[in-house]
Amino acid sequence: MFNKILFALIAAIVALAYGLFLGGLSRKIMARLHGRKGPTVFQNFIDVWKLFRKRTAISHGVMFYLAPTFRFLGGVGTFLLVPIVFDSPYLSNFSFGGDLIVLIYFMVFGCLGMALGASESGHPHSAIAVTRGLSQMAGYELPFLIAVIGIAFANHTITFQGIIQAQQGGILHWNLFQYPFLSIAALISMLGMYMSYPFAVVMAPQEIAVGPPTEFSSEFLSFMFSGRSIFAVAKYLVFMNLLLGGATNLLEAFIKTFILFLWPLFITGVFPRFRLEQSVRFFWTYPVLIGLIDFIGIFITRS
Amino acid sequence: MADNKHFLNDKPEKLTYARVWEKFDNWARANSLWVVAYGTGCGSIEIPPMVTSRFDAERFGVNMVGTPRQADVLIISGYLAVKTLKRVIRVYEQMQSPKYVVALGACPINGGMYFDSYNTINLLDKYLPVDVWLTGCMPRPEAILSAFADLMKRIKEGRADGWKKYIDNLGEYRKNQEKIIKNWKMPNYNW
Amino acid sequence: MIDKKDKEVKLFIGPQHPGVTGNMSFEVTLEGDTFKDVKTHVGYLHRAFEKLMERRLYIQNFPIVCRICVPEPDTNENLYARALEELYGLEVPERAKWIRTLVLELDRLKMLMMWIGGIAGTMGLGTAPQWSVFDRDTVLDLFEELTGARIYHIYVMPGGVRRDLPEGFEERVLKVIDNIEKKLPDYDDLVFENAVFKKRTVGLSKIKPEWVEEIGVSGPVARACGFTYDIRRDQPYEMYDKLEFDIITETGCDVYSMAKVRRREIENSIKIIRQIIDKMPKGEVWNRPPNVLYWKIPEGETYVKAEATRGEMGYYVVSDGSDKPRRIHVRGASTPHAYTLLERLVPGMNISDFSVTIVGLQTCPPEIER
Amino acid sequence: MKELLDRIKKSFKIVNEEIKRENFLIIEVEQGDLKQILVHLKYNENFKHLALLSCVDWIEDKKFQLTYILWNYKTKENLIVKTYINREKSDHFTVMDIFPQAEIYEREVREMYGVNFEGNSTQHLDFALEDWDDIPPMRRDFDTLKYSLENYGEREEYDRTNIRDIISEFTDEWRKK
Repeated sequence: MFNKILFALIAAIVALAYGLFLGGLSRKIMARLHGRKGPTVFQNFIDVWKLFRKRTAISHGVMFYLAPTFRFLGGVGTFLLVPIVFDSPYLSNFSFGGDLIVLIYFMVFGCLGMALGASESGHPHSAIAVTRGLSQMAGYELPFLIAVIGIAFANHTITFQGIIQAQQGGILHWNLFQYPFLSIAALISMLGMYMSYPFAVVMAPQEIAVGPPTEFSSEFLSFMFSGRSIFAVAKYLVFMNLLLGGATNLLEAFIKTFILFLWPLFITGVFPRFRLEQSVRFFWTYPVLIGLIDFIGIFITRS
Repeated sequence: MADNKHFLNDKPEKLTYARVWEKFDNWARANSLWVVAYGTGCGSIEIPPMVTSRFDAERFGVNMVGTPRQADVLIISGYLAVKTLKRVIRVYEQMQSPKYVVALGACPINGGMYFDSYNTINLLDKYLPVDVWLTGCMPRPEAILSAFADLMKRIKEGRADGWKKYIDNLGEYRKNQEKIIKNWKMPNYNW
Repeated sequence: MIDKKDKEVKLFIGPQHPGVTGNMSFEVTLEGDTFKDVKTHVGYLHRAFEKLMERRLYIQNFPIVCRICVPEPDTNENLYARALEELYGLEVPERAKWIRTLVLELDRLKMLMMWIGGIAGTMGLGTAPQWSVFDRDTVLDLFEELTGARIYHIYVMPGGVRRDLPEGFEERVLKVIDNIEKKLPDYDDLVFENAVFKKRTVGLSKIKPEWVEEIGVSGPVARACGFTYDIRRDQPYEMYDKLEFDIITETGCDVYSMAKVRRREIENSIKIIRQIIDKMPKGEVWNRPPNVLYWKIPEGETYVKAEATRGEMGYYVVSDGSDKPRRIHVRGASTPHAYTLLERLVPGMNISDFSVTIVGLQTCPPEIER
Repeated sequence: MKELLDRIKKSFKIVNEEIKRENFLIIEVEQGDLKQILVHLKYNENFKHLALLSCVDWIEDKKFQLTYILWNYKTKENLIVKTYINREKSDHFTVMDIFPQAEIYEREVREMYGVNFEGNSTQHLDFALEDWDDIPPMRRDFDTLKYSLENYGEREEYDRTNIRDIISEFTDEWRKK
């Protein structure tokens, strides 16, 4: 058990570094799309450290302090629930029976904490951005839930282990190919989770200064950054386990998460931003309808 | 210690530790300068070319952020009208230390071509501590980048301490500011 | 501050706000995230230009007039020079007029390229500004070669222009505009035909066509309402009466129509530049006035105007016979847009669309307050 | 342009007029007749577009000159209607009810010259200045250089001679050559 905890912590630290690296890489790729040289891929490490060492002279009450903590813990907690490598004694983290249900709750934990703190900061832009973020979450959670419940029902399990178990043996056993419509719904909702354009309504600089963390400075912001990075990696792992059949060794995990990391990047560079209601309407129509095709099919066949 | 004179107030036993720590922090600060997106004057017309694909400032870690809370650098781009000076002071006091001010053009130095205008200030450093002056109207994007390079050099050497000056002589700065800004209604930001 | 009675938020958008064009602020009343009303506040860039110009010689005002609209200085220089010529009765050589027209069109071209970046950037499409500002820079390089400065080129002088075109300048101009024309389809795909862009802008902030004459809206905003008002044709000022160009109008009355008008304006000015380079004759470029430092201009007043990128730019110059102007009043092209029109457009608007609207109206603070 | 002038002359008293270009006319009217003339020009001659409302300070003969620059979309004609008002007690009326965008120009003129426009409710708002406590700055008797040196100061060890002197001595040797 001690080894398990130790390895989980090591994995969390590696995930933080990996997430920061991926963030810098995405900045680099976007810069190349713009025709620029772009920052170094380690720019995010420098930013996080600089923010961590800046002074803080702001206080808006207790919730204000709790928000970055919630964000960070939401990221780490989500990460600790998801198995990295399938049935390895160490790297399968703390996945247990029914962890899928817990995960669905945990993934909104950070956003809710963020909402609380941002509202506490009392900045009108933050308030508007919080409403946007929560509505957006309500938007992309629906197709995601349809996908998760459909996959769980199809595999007769609500544990990651079971789902990965069911996908073993050949690439065609992956849920991506078993249930393509569910996968499409999940991947579209993934765009919303990663706030890639055109769904980036929460952090809209030209509309509401920088969204929820308008009032958050130095350490708060660095905590948010790192929490967001771990959370991103955790979500990559979730989608890897749900759709791409998990990973049987560490290299495979890295490759699959990297492929999943590329997917929102393909979209984000070439679209403007939706209005909030347009984005939520989009999530509640196309991905839901696409997902329901498989969903109903599964119900008919399996019951 | 031979180079003790560089660290006048540091005790020798804490010297190396403080030195390494400080150097690393300054390196990080110099390599990720976030500029608050506030075009206060003409000079802001050369900011878009600077941050976009021809003179790519982001490769030096120079990045534009929308809120002063998260920014490190405040660019005073050209002359300052009194009405703008009030907002600039608010923006500057909301920024978290360490923070740096870059003044573009000749107008903040001595009024420039607006030396006799009733609405633009002549001497910026009476109201805000300036770390890097940059002359020329307009300063070309290369010139602004060179100003940033100079600022990075000063930060790495630990000489960009305008914010310390501001905190120390806050009363004097306040006196000058309140002299020209009538009915001074501003929150006191905690230092 | 939130009023408990009715859930209204008073909010200042700007002056420090990434979505505001230039240094101005809007005091809006929000209910949820829809606007109830807006009050425009300018003056953050007020440099008392009209006061300073009364204290300076006529020739000393050229560095000042080009700073009245920062992104588009040449229109101001041209207007001021034309006003002085009309008051003094100075003849301009024909080649100088052609060169002035070329400079004006290049100026409009670079302003429009920057505007593409603006309208796309307000919607978060970060790629278009990166490209279009680069293309604008290629035009700025031409200006640098011609006048020695990137932004403020005090090139137009009373009685002509400061110097003739450099050797082989026309070819380089053609190369640059060919390059820009080659890239226009990319901008169409990226911005103007983009599905999300259309979804955002079609039908956004509809202008009632009768407002145009009532408020005095001019320029692309007026032409986006199907209103054919283009000073280049209605009151031809340099060589525009000898040039073939079309008055671009759309009928949508919304931000998308404004965008389309400006998009087609780019092709229009490219066409005009080509014609200018074909038709430009050789000859003298500067009919020098007498010693400008003791240059007295006879009594009189005049109003000259030109079609800037944002609309009707006008100079009202009054001379009292001395060597300093008595009064120079600049008609900022976007003054009615920023005040009267915006106050009529805003109620019921979503906060996401506000910056899109003010960029579509192309409000330019320095010319409103000088 | 001529027939337009005759038509206006038929019904109104023109103090003096000047035809600058073939499509540009300047007329001067009494302050009393101004409103009727503007109404007539907008609705009968459809000069619908008020391009600019400007003010000139003739301090020698104690007058403000108010200038209304109109534009006719149909016949493509410019028209300047100007009138003189008293400088000491500068009372004028608003034309907001005729031209809505005149509100802003009147606000600016009010701030810069202190002309009071009867009927314009928003003319007291700040246009460009904030908390201005001196005489209106665009008046000729307001010395902006003095104000600037008093309030904003100048660098020590920095004597700023009059720019005109510098240029004149420069030009003297220039003209010697």
